[in-house]
Amino acid sequence: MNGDNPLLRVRDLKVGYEVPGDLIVPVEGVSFDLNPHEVVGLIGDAGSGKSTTALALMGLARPPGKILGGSVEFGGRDLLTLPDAEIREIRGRDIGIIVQNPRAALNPMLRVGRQIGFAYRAHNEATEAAARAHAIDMLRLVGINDPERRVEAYAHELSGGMAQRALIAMALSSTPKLLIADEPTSGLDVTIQAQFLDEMWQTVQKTGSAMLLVTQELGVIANFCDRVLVLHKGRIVEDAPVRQFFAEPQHPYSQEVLRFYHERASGYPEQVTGGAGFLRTDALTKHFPLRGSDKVVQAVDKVTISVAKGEAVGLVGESGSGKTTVGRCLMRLEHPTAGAVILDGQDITALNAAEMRKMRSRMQIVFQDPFDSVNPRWTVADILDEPLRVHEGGDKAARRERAVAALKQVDLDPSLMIAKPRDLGASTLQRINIARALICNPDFVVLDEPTSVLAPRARNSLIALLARLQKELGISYLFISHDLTTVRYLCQRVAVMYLGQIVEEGSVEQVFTAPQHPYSRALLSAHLMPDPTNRRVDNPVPAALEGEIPSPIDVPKGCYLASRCPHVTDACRANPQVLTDLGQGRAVRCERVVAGEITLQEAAHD
Amino acid sequence: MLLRYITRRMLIGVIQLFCLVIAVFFLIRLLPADPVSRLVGLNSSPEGYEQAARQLGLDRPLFEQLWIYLGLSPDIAPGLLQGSLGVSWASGSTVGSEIATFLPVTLQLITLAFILAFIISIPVGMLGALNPGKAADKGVFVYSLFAGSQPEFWWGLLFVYVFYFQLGVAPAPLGQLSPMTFPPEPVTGFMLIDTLIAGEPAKFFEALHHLMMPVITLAFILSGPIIKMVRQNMLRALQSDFVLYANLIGLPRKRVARYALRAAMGPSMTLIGILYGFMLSGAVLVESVFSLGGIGQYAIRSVLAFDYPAIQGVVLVITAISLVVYLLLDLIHAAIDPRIAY
Amino acid sequence: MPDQVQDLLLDETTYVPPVRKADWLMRIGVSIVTLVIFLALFGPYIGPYDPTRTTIRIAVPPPGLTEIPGLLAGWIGGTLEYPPHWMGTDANGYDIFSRVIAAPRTDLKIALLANILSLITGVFFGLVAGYWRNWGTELLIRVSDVLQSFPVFIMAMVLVALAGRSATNIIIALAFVYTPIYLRLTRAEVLGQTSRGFVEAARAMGNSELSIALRHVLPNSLTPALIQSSVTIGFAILLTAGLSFVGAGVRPPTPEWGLMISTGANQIVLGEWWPSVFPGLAISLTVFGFAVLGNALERRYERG
Amino acid sequence: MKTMMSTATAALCALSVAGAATAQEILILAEDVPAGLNYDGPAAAIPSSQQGMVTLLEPLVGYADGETVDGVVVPDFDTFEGRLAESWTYDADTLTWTFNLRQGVTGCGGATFNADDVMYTFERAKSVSGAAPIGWFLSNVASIDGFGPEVFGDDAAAKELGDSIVKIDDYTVQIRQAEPNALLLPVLTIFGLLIFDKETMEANATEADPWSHDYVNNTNAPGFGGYCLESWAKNEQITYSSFPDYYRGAPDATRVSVRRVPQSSNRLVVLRSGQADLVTGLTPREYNSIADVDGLTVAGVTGNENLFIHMNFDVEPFDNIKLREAIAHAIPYDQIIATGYFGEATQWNGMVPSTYPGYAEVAGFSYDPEMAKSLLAEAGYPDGAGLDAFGEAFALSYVAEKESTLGPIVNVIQTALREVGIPATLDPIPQTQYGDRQLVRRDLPFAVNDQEKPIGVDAGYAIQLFFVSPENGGLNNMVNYRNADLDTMWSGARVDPDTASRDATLAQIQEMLAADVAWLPIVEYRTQWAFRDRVSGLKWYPDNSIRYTDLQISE
Repeated sequence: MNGDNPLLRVRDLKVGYEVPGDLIVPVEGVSFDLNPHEVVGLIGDAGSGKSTTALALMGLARPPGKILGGSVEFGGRDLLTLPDAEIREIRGRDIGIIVQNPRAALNPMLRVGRQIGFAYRAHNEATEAAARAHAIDMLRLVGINDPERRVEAYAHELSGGMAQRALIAMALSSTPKLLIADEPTSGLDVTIQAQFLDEMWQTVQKTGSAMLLVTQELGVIANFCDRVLVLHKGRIVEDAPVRQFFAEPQHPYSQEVLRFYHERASGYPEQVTGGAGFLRTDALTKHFPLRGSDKVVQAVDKVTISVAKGEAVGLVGESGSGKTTVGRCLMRLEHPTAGAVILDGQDITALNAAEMRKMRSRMQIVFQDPFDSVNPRWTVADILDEPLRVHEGGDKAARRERAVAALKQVDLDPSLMIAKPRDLGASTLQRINIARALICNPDFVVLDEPTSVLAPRARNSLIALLARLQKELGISYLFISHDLTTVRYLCQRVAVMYLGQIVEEGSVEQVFTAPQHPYSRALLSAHLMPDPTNRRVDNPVPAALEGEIPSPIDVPKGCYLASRCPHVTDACRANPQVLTDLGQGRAVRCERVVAGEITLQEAAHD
Repeated sequence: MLLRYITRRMLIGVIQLFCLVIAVFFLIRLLPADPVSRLVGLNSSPEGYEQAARQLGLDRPLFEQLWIYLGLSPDIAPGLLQGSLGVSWASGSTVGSEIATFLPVTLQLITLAFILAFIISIPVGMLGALNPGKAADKGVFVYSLFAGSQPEFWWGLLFVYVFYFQLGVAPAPLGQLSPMTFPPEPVTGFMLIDTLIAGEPAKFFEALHHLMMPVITLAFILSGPIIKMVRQNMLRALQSDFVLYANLIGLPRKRVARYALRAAMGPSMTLIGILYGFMLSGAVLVESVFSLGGIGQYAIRSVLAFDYPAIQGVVLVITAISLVVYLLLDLIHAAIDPRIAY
Repeated sequence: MPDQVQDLLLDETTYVPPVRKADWLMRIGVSIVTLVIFLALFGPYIGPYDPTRTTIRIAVPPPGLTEIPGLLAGWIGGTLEYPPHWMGTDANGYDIFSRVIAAPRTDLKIALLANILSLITGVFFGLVAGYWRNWGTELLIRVSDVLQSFPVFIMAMVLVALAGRSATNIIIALAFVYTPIYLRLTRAEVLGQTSRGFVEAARAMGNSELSIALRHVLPNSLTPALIQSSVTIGFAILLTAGLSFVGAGVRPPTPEWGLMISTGANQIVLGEWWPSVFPGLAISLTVFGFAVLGNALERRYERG
Repeated sequence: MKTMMSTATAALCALSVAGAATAQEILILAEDVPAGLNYDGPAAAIPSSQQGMVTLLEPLVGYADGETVDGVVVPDFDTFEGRLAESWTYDADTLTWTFNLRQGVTGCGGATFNADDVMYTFERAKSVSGAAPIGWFLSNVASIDGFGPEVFGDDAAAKELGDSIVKIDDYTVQIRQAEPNALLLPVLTIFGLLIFDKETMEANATEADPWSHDYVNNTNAPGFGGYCLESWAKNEQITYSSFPDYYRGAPDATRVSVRRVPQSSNRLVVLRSGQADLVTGLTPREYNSIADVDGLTVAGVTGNENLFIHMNFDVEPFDNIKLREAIAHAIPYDQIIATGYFGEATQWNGMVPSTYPGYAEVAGFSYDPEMAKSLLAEAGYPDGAGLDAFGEAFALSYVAEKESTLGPIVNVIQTALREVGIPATLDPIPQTQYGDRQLVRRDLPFAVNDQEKPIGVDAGYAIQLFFVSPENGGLNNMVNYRNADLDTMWSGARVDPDTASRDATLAQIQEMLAADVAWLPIVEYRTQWAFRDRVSGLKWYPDNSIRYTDLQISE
């Protein structure tokens, strides 16, 4: 695929940093070419050196790193040997970059418009007013509504998606020949991510720039890129056109990454029968009072869900949908404002503190951040011993044996018993968290986004472990996630939450194949399926939502989705929607769907 | 919004001051002596003692004394509500007027010391931040640790010995002016300003000369924490994502430098406020070495004389000034950094 | 800004973290602190004179550099009428050297005990106020705020004047001054810890609140306070000396550096430098030693 | 050292700008300037305030000059001479004194002195409206009729002057005593009964403050003295200009500035630099250091200043006479005189100042550690065994502000006491607290005191002040010494009109006190001043304040 006259030619790029007595080289010889107008994906695990490489292309390294060698040829000149003033001219003018965590990359003390203006004027002769006008144009170009107002905003006043757009406006303000996008959507919600990538892709097409898209999401690669570079252990191990890559990955690492994607085709988990309502909530509501105001944050609004014995129920939604709060209320880590949580016929919201403590041996939770969930000063043995000590007491040696068994159960070696958390990786720690949650043989476990901080590979194996454990132990899961792929793999049933309410509920198959509620549809269509044969950029995008999720403080009167829904009517805006049972375990909160007014489109996927 | 914030802060400050007044009021009344004996002096008969106690209001019940002090019994004597800090028992003058003569000396001293410390610290701190790990940075770092942990009164004495006694380039540590010089009519209380108002430049320079050593002493001590802070904040700013991004987007050096500097300024404000507040009373040792009649000296004198109204007044005024300084610096911080919401 | 500075400013590709710098510095800190601790244990016994008994020789200057070898020889040979005053004597006739090395017993004792006292109370209240948040602990914070907004020096003076000049009272006064610092530090740390996953996990596991506070939150919230204490010990020595300087410190003739400086301070304008300079040098080095040590610990902690 | 000094001095001179001292102007450095000028006000007990009062106000009578000792004129305490009163007569039958006032005396305020001013002064004293009614107190000490404790009651009439002091005509005033008392003339010399200028005082009175206390506390003390107040900044400086019409002749120094320089060493520095003309309150060591400096004079006189150890009879084990004697023999008097006073003191063999009328020499103690040890054993504490039980009792208190003077002395005492086995420690406490514990609580167990100078120049007054039990008229019995015999003898002596028999009784009392070690007298030290050679004419007064009118300035 390498053209004869590449835009960028990278050879043997090496970046490293010193630690006491050692030199660590995360990027140890990266070579590739980039052609004009091409969109190339750079994929790799966390820590594989993707971001470091991206920065090094601009001649920079994040302290304490240093560029140790190699060349980055751009327009016939080696950027790494250019004097500072000249490379500074190239940065921003010829090569634009956007980075992850956009809000931190914006100067917190300057209005966005001024920053874009500075970036523009650094490379173009322009008056301040002209720069401002240009900033407004750029913001409009990247899809920001009301750019005249947004130029006056500060970084902290912008949402993540907005800030990323501002960054793109800055990066593209001088129409560079190359745009480097370093995980631009990490931390963004699914719908926003899709929207943003669409817009970025379109903008790049309009400006005629080439793009290097750094990511660890296969879905992003499949949908937006022409070519893939796989970075593994500091080197490019595979360089292939997208379709070829997905069809026939060459390198073992690529094959492993894609394995899960290939296995996935094997259909949906079997539905469980019996034991219905083993755990259920009854109109669970949680409001948080707002400091210095009599308003409340309506985090959870009359949520009724039910998990059968041995069943895994997925709870999906974007950040701010209240799904985590539901999980915390189930565990009584938050006390619900109203409603009941009934486990095996017993309302746990009515238990006193001592009874509740006893009850906790029957229900457990696994949190999102594995590092944060363990006491950093304790050994794995201490960590695993704690629930046993609290609930069962007894002989120390016996408890230790159980801890060792629990480790084995999550496929970890007993030698880890003496390790401390800081010596362990995220996926190992998450397994220890799972082992800890299961050690007292609970009936029910809340899994609160347990895979979200893991790299795709680790994510896959953890999901497999969870599925296996459920099968072996017959426990019930409430699996909270924004990642539809994992839900589809692990869960029998799924509930979709939006702004504290459940908007749709049904079996995974029902919801994934034929989503009813406009929000579910948008969510599913925004999900970037790792399928290069059906690229998002090649098809018209269906059922897109506009704007962003409203504040849970001043919720709309009628349908909560009204401000974003493409099917909205005046009635929607006026009438609160109710969750209506459609039979076969399905329910949806949309009167237009119930009335059959919204024609069922072909499901976006599968 | 701003106004509401200021009002709210002032209100909290007033409440804090009120608590402070109450706390100090009762605390000092636990003191193991009262100044009555000092008043009666040679006439130590019980009658004399009672008379003096009555004069000071000490014969009244404690809560009545508090009431009067707060200004809730203005028919007996004006109190805080009437803007009066009471009358010093040691001198018979109003505490307000006494503080008005002592306070400017300290304010002048520490403000000049802060300015000097800044003039030294910003370039030195930046020198460290810009050469992390290099010899210059090490030097800066050790200096900041050293200067920040020194007994200032001892350095003052040392300077007196070296610059006055040995070299003769500094004046004797005898206060704001040489004893032969008649001070100008106090208008603002700030010697440097008053000499100018009086149109006496010779005295102005004399006052400046007399301030030289105490200011250098304090600035030396202050430069420790300030350099440390400048260096740290600058380092942090230089390592921040947005400075990196500013480089990535190809902004000119000058612009990036300005980004970093501004980012380093904001968080410095809090420390400056705390240091300034501390120095209001902490300068007392240097005042003492250089015979400057500042508020700290007044405080010591009042504590040693068990002069209750004066102690209360000093604590109240110093704390009030600290609170105002904190507020001002918070406002500056908010002006620099839009993330700080009121 | 000069261009050169800008160049340095943007030399972003080269960076060495400030982390490992100056380990020699830490060694200096450790040596100073060790020496001070040694003197605190043995200082009062190893000087040539009893540090609390006057001699009849008033304000004798220290020997000049050239006289030292002769004196040393005479001293060892036992030909001297009396042991040499290596740092001279003060206006009261005390041997300054014996007092300078005896003083750490007083200074370090006060600083250490004040620090331990405030550390314990500060950490305790910080834990309570950070972990159990209600109007009661809110009030605790406010009280501590009011305490902290007190002018430190005046506060310590009032307290010492109130209770009399004694080491115990100075310890209590210093503890009063430092407790709010520890309270704030610990509370901030506790606040950070209580929202962490492992605390939630411990709760989900069925631990009681007390057990969570003591087993999980407290051990993870101690470090900043412990690091602070090295710095605080240094500053406590400074404050003790400062109090002595204004006449609110320990009683004479207790050997204490601040008191010694203060005894000599008056005469410095007349050129009598030695009674003040030697004890001041001792404070200067000691506090610097503690500051260095504290800083090294802090950097070690930040490194993890 | 001297050369260094002069470099510094030269620098200081070079830097000083507007030099104030022209021909007849002088600059004095003192520990403080007056904090108030009101002798019934809160600052009255402070010596630096008294200095201001005696500068601005004149007494009715004063002492005649006596002999000149070491260049300083000391008063003849047996001879009074008129000041504002020109002459007086005493009628022993009616206990009435008739004062003929001086005519043609004017004050800075322009008023002419007459009987109304005297009446006003006594009215004001009896009103006891100030914080510290010293005027009343002195009148009471002198037994002026009507000046009893009843004035502090609620009866407003008791606070009015009544008929004990009457104006006969514009230049004659009569004062009646309630009983024979030799102290009337002595108290009239004291700063607490100086005469105010009624006219100016009343012009500055307010309804809330009819006796002008605020005015005198903070603004001026109008009287008929040799100097007028020119400017006054408390804590900083006070300047007086001479009053050319002063009835005793225009003072030689036309302008006197007193500047506050709290540290004695700093005062010394400025004096040595030649910028100041006169300084007070140096330490003995500092005086000694300039004794031989050309151009400077150190003058001193054994006046009424002394140093003693106070042991509280109410505190164990000081109630034990053997212990007190042991302590008395453990004190190295000569070493104190040498290292504490550089020879400018003598051992005090008495219980009242040796210069005062009625003083009787008593046998002094000798420094004898062996005897001290054996006395200690006799007291029941061989080698000090058992004394530790008394804890803080052996904390030797002294006024912290006097550290630079007393430091060398108390440290010698502390070392010497421990030498014989007495576990002495030191406890410097602030002046105010010291005063409170000495005067009001009377609970100081063990103290060194160098500031008791009976202002009434009379042995009887000194004994009343310090040794008579409070029930019987004692005023400042800080050691709680109680001796019924002494009280009886003193009551007799107080109203004894016959000087010889009175002196005999007083001498007997002094013997008793010495035998009981009521105080442990250590030394009498010289009151000293240091000044440039251009200043002369200094006289000593029992209040230890300088009268600027005495000073002669030469070029």
